[in-house]
Amino acid sequence: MDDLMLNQFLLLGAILFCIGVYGVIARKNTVMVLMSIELILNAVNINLLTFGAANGDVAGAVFALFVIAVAAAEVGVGLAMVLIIYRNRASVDLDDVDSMRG
Amino acid sequence: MLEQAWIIPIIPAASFFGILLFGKRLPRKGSELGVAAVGVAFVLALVTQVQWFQHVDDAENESEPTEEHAAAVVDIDSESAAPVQEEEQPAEEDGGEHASIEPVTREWTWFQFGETEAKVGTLIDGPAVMMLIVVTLVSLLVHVYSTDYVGGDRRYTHFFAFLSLFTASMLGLVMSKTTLQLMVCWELVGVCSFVLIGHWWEEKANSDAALKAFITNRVGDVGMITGVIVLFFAAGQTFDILDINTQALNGDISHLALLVASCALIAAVMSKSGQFILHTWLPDAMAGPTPVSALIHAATMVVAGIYMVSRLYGVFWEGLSIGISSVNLLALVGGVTVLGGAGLAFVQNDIKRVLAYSTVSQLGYMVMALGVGAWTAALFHLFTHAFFKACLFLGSGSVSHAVHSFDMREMGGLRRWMPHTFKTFIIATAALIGIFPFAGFWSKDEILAGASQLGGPGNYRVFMVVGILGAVMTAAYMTRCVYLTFFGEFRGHGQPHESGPRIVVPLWILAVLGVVAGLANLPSALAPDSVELRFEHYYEPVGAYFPSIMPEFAHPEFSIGIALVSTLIGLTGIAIGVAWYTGRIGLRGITERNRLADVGYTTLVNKYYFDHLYTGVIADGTKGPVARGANWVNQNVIDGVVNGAGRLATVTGRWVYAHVDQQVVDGAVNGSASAAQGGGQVFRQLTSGKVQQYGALLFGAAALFAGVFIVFV
Amino acid sequence: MSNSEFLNDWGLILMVFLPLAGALVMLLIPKDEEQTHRWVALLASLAAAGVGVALLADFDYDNTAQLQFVVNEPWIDVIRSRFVVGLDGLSVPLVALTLLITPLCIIYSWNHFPEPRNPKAFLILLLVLHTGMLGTFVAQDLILFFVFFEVVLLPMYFLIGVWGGDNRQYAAIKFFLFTLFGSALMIVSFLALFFVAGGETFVIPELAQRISTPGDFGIEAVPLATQVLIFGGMFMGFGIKVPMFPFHTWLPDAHTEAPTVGSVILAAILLKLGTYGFVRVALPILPEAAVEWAPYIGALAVIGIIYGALACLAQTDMKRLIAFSSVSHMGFTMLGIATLTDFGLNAAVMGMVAHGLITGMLFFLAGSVKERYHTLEIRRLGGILVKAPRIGWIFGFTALASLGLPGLAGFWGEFPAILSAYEPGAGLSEVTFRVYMVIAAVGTVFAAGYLLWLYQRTSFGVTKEEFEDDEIADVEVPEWIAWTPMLVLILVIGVYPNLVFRVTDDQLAGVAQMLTAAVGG
Amino acid sequence: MVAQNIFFYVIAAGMVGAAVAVVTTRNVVHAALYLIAVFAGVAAQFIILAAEFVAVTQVLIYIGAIMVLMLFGIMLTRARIGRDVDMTNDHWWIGVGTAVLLAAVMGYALIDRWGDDALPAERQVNAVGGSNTATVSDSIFSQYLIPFEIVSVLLLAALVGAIVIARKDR
Amino acid sequence: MSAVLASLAQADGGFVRPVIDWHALAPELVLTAVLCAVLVADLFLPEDRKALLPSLAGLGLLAALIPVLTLAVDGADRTMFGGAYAVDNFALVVKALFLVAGYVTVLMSTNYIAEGDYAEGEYYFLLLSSILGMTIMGSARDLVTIFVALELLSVPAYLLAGWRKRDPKGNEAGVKYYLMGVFASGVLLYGMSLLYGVAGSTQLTDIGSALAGGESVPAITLAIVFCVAGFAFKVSAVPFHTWAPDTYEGAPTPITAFLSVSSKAAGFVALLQLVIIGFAERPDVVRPLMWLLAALSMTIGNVIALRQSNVVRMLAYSGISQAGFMLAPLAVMGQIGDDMLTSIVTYLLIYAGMNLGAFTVVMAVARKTGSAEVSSFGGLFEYAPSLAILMSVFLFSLAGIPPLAGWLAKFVAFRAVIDADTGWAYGLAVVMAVNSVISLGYYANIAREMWMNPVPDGDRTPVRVPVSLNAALAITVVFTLVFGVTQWATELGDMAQFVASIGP
Repeated sequence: MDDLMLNQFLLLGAILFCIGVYGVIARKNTVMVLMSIELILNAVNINLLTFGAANGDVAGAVFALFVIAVAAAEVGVGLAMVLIIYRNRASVDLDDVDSMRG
Repeated sequence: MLEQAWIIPIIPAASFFGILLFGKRLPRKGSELGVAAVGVAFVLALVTQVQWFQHVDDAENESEPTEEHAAAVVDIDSESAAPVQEEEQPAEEDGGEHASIEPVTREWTWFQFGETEAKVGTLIDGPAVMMLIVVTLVSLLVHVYSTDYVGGDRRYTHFFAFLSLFTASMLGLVMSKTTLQLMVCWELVGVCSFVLIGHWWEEKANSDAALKAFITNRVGDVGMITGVIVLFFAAGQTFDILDINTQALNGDISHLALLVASCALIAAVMSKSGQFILHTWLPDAMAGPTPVSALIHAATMVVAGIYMVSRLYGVFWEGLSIGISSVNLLALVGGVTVLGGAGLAFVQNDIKRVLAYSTVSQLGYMVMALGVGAWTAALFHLFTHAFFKACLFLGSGSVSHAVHSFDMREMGGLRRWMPHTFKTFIIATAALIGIFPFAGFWSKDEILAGASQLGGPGNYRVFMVVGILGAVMTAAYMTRCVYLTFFGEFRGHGQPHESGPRIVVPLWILAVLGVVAGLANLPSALAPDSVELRFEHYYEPVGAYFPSIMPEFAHPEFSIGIALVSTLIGLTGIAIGVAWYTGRIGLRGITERNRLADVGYTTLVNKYYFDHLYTGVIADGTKGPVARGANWVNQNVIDGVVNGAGRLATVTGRWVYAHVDQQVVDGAVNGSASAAQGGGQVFRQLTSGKVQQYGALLFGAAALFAGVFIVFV
Repeated sequence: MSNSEFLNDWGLILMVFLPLAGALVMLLIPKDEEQTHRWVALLASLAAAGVGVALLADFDYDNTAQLQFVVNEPWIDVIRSRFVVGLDGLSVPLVALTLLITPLCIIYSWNHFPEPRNPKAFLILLLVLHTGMLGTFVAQDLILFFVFFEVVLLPMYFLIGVWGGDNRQYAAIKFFLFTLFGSALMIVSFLALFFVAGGETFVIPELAQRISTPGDFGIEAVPLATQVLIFGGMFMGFGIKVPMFPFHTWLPDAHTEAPTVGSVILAAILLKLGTYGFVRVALPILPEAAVEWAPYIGALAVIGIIYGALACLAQTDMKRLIAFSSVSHMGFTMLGIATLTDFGLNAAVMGMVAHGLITGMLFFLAGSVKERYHTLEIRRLGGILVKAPRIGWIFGFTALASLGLPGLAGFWGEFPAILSAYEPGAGLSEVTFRVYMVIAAVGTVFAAGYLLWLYQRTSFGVTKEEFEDDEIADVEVPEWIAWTPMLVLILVIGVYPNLVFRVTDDQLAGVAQMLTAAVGG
Repeated sequence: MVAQNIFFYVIAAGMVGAAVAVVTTRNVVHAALYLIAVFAGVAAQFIILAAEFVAVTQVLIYIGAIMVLMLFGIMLTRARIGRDVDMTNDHWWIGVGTAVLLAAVMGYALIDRWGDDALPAERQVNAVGGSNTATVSDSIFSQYLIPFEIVSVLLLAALVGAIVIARKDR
Repeated sequence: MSAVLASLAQADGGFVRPVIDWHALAPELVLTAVLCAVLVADLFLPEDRKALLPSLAGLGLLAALIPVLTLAVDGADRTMFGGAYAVDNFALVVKALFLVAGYVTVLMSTNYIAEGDYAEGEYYFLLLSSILGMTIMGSARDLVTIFVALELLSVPAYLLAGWRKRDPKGNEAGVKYYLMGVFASGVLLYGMSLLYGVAGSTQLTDIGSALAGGESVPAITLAIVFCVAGFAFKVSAVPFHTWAPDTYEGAPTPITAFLSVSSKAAGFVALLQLVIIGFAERPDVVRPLMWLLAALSMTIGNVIALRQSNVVRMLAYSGISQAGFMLAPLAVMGQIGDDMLTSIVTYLLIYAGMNLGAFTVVMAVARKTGSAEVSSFGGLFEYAPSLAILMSVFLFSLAGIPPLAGWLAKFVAFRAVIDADTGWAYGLAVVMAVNSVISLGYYANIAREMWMNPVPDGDRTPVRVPVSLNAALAITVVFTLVFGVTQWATELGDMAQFVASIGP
């Protein structure tokens, strides 16, 4: 193994992605869920840059930059939602947020 | 007028609408309209009659020179190996007899399918003319009679309206050119009978009777429809009666088709003409007003079946191979009916029901006659029977008018109060029993003769025996009927009285006809040429469309033996009554001399003679074996079957509706609906409200789809 | 001449859409001016009828097989659907029937609207229905046909659901779902047909040509299996509408619950859409498939005849009984169609007209009885003839007509149907159909049975004591006006059936020949 | 090269461990800190992939901005600082299942497609006299101009909206 | 100074200034201008003049429609950035759809927002930015652009969904929509990254050619499935539908309408671009996938809808099943040519009209009854006949009863599917047929309430409908009626073709 394989990055990304998925499903605290989402997005970024490097162009990098920017925006929105929920029900447990169903 | 015959049914039809629309406003509540219409129809019928005679005579006169036809006929005749015929039918007469008398026809297109045209029109020939007279005459008399009889009835007007409609449809039936038209009128008369039987529909019994009549007839109509359809296609898509007959006789139609058709049509005859086993509606139909019974259920409508057979005789002739067989369905049905009907007449207490069953058995005679090939005899009997049976019915009506009941147990001794009714009734009875020289004698005699002489090997002798038996029974039950009604003591209440002229006059007219009608067909043996066999001469449709061109077709010859036998038979039947009657007088003589004996004997008489003669001789002698059995069968089996069928249908209907329709069929539908709802309930679990489970579903589904497609694509 | 020019170009369109126009006008009139609404509705329907009469007068009866007054305009190009309407021998009787019935219904409901009254909505729906029905009978393009075919659903749904009886909502939705199910499959088969025929046109005659002679249009012949499947879809669509056993269960409910006028139109015209569809669409376009299906259709038809009759015998409700009698009667019509013969088809069309008049009339009567006695329980009725003799007599007359009495219209629907079953069209088993014939003939006995039994129980006898002393009005003026034409027609057609046969025959003979040709006969 | 590999695996191991810790630890703040570790690792990997600019952005935005936001969120929602008994809900096993399934599918797909592709040794996109950074900027302002402009609107919208939502109105 | 800049620019010749077709960008530019204007105006307008904001927003949308029309008249297909951004007929049609639908949404919102105490300016600002995202989505032919546009139309939507922030249901709606949205974009991004990896380019056309040929390798399948899943979430197709009912119920009704129409349409637009341009050569994956999604959405959406007692939730599920109908033609991709695109776009146009209309009536009724329960519609026909009639029109149009527009939509869908003439296609057609019947069940249920049931509380005071709602109703009902009997909808759908449509 003298030079870098594409797959080691991709698999790393995949693993992060899956861990993130586990996080968003299993975590109770909404903020934790947001963190897990970030894991997912980072996994994607790794993919993008890996492919970028492999293809030898910068589209991947650019894409990653956009993802990062968007992620920032989303986190902002998400935290706003967390706050408002917290304000209305004094809890950030997603389990409690199920007044509508069926 | 032969051309314009269509006018005749139109007139009463018009009067039907007339009466319906403004009958109520007329002074006599519309009856005058009906009477007038039928009167005119009668006159026109007479005119037609006369013109037809001329037509026939002309046909003969010009048929003399036309050799080839005559020749043809002659050589047919010569090889027709009926020895009977050879000797007693002079050749010149043959020529006359067999000169093809073309019927006068007229037709219009009714509607067409593609190239097939359904026609409607008039077919005027012997039988038609004869029926025209019978129908219009009896109808006229009944109309007159009814003005008195149903006077003051709440539906007086409607009564006459439907009498008119009936007359119209019956006339239409007799002059039908096509089987389709025949069928239409056939149904129409059925409806009229339905309406008139149910005339007093307030009592359920009456409406029941009406329904029974109509539905039983519908059963027969299945046969009618089938027969007509089979003939229609078998004869190359035509309804035309003449065509069908001709083709049937020329062998253009397969024997099978003819057989099927005639069997089907026999079913129709059974229902319409009250033959066993579809006869049960006829006695019930007596629920209707008596004039109706006289007109529809004795004189005219019920003979529609016989008339239809006589119309399509070619079909039956070939289909049942009447000419060469010695037993066939038609004759069989007739024979059974003769005996069955007669037997049942014994056990009735309702005078009209007696007459009804007697009608049944008389119709049986006619059917039997047709079955054995005695065409003329059948129609002749139809002719005479119409008069005297109508007379009997009207008589019974007159009686009931007097005693307000039809139950013979509430009558008796009426001869003192109702001389006219009595006399006419006696005459008619004599005619029915067939006493020389009354009408019935001649016609019945011809039938017996036919049964004995016609047909293939061995002839139809069986049916002659049947006929003779029937004659005995007829005599017997009529005697009983007459005795219970007119002799003995009056057992009813109130003061009986003779009916008014509008009732009596028709009675007399019919009675007279009941005497003289028989003279219409004097056998050649007994009469000069000028008057012999006039009926046969003028009314038998000779020509290509009639079996007369077939070698086997022949006329029975008057045989003195049968005549005597039948007369004796009749007399025996009466003898019983007479003997017993005179015996009663003798006894009364004694009682006048001896009080004690008087007491003893009167009781003895009133019990003994009555019981002995009535119960012992008549009942045990005849009713016992035949009638009681027949009656039991009739009430429990046949009637049971007929009514049971109805009840069965209803029950089945209920079951099907409750279990199949509402549960299976409908259930399936509603079931699927609720299934969908249930599915909805299940799938609602997907949206549990927990967003993280949504997420799990999202990621999981994505992964799952990806996996599935990776594997399977 | 310009007059007939105008008729040619605009006659049909006017006739079809005048009622709709009337409805739009009524939308603008405030709700409480009921009198105005009545008149507008009546005039609209009469105007349509007037145009219709003009058309029928101008109609060339010597070649009824020919489409006349054809209007052929592009409509929805993208899906290759054109606006094609035209009259021919098959349409004329049904159009005439429709034009007759609707005004009569409006008159009948003149001053007794069912609860909740609201004449405005009621009449508007009636007019929309009118347009839908007329359109269906003149449309010559499958899509147009389908649209009109479906347009009638909504108004009828509301008529039943809003103005109906106690169980109206169930009945209404059942009617709606059943019919929609049928039409959903039907449209699928229409499309399949469209594509197998080269995806060029929806116009019925053209499609027929394309299927019959694919060579001329450069498309490959349609395999029989495909045709049979497509026919199956149409069968569902039309069969449910007819309705054929076992798809009939919506009918009794709908009829029983619907307001009088609703039942009348349902029985008189809506049911005909199904049978008409068979004759107009299914048979000409897919003759071979028709031959394949005919025995089964015939079987279902005779089952329907007997089954409906049996169900009738079980009914305790007058209206429901009449409804089931429809199942039985339409069985005759379908039998006629199933024979694929000239006779049979003629019988079918005659059967449609006759059944329309007669059963429509029966429902009118049922409505009037319900209005007077406030019940249709057969047990509670009785002696109508005593209380209201005229109604009683008319009822009797209609019942007789309904049981197929010769000399009245009903007979000409039944007898030729039975007749035709004796010699079915080319490629059909005679034995099978002769069996059908006998069964159908037996069915006539049942018909007499249940109808007369109904009549006996309701009209004969004496009035039940519960109605002993309340006043039962006899026929009223609007009823006279509404009924007389129907009664007269029942009689006239009965006496002179050629009124209908003459119009339909050429057309149907053509169809029959097509069917014969299809099986290479 | 080998150095890079060692470098990679060390960091990767750290990242995975930290990530697992993020989704398992019972302490919110610890989770946040572990997340920072992951982000840092990601930035390091970017360096290996010769995407310096992205790496820098990663550090600036994620660690500098997003994580701070996160911590603010944690504070504002007064989540208990320190161990919290139930940070994972009862349905965690669903998570496990889903994650495993995903991992299987992804792993198979990736290995199947890029089983033994190596990254090019020279990962600089050789634009004329420029570095990746230059190329990135070029393409952002030419090829990806429109997304770039949109993102600005997006950020504005997110900002405004977040404020409106989160704001306590009087 | 400028010289320095110039020299800098010279320094590397790598940068070539992109050519920008301003006309092609005009609609978006107008929108951007308007949304900024709204934001600013909101700052300076006094409380009592806020009513101007909706008018401003509405006018802005109509203004943005003008360049769309001019472009349509001009007719030339325009592409920029090497095909990353295309203004072709498809783009124009969908842009017009988004703008008009947006306008109706504004009309719906006017009174609703003004009367509740919501932040008004920001509301319209976010609404407009979301619409901006959609219009850009119409032209995006490049993964990055698609992604960013998607986020631009989603993020404001998340916020708007949670706009009723004092109402716990409002928050719940927001957070659920937000989280699911983010999950979906995660999946989508991963898929996109794989696509980029496979194709080496973010341009759809390149991807299309890169995916062409041979068997699909797992990575490509994975990428396709993930991308489709990402947008299946947007169009709320089963099993990615779970957010829809809750969000619809909790969000402000105008936003619900907006989500159920515009954002669903945007999802379809993206999906169409991806599938028709990008995945054109991979029917072996797309067809079964779409078949599955369509069948599931139709059936499950319908049967659940049967059980709903809340009109809005019912409409949500009905929207899910309608999405199934719209997906159906994709299940025969590549077998029927352009008819597929035509049918879907037609369906979108018609669906927008009737669904917006239905929601408008729901709002109008809620103004009186204050509830969206089915029972609250009882006896509507008695006291508000016109509303009842309109609602019936929309509902039965949704059910696909001729001659209302909905039948044409369903018809073109049927037509496209059956055109394929394969066993699977006919199977799908039958599923569609059965479902169109089931759907009638719940649509007619509401009609039943309105026409056949008594007023629940006996309160027969007529409903006062503000002018803006009337306008919305007028627009939608005209569309619903006219599209049904004319060929305009289908013509538009037929017109909407890609400039770079490389599908067979």
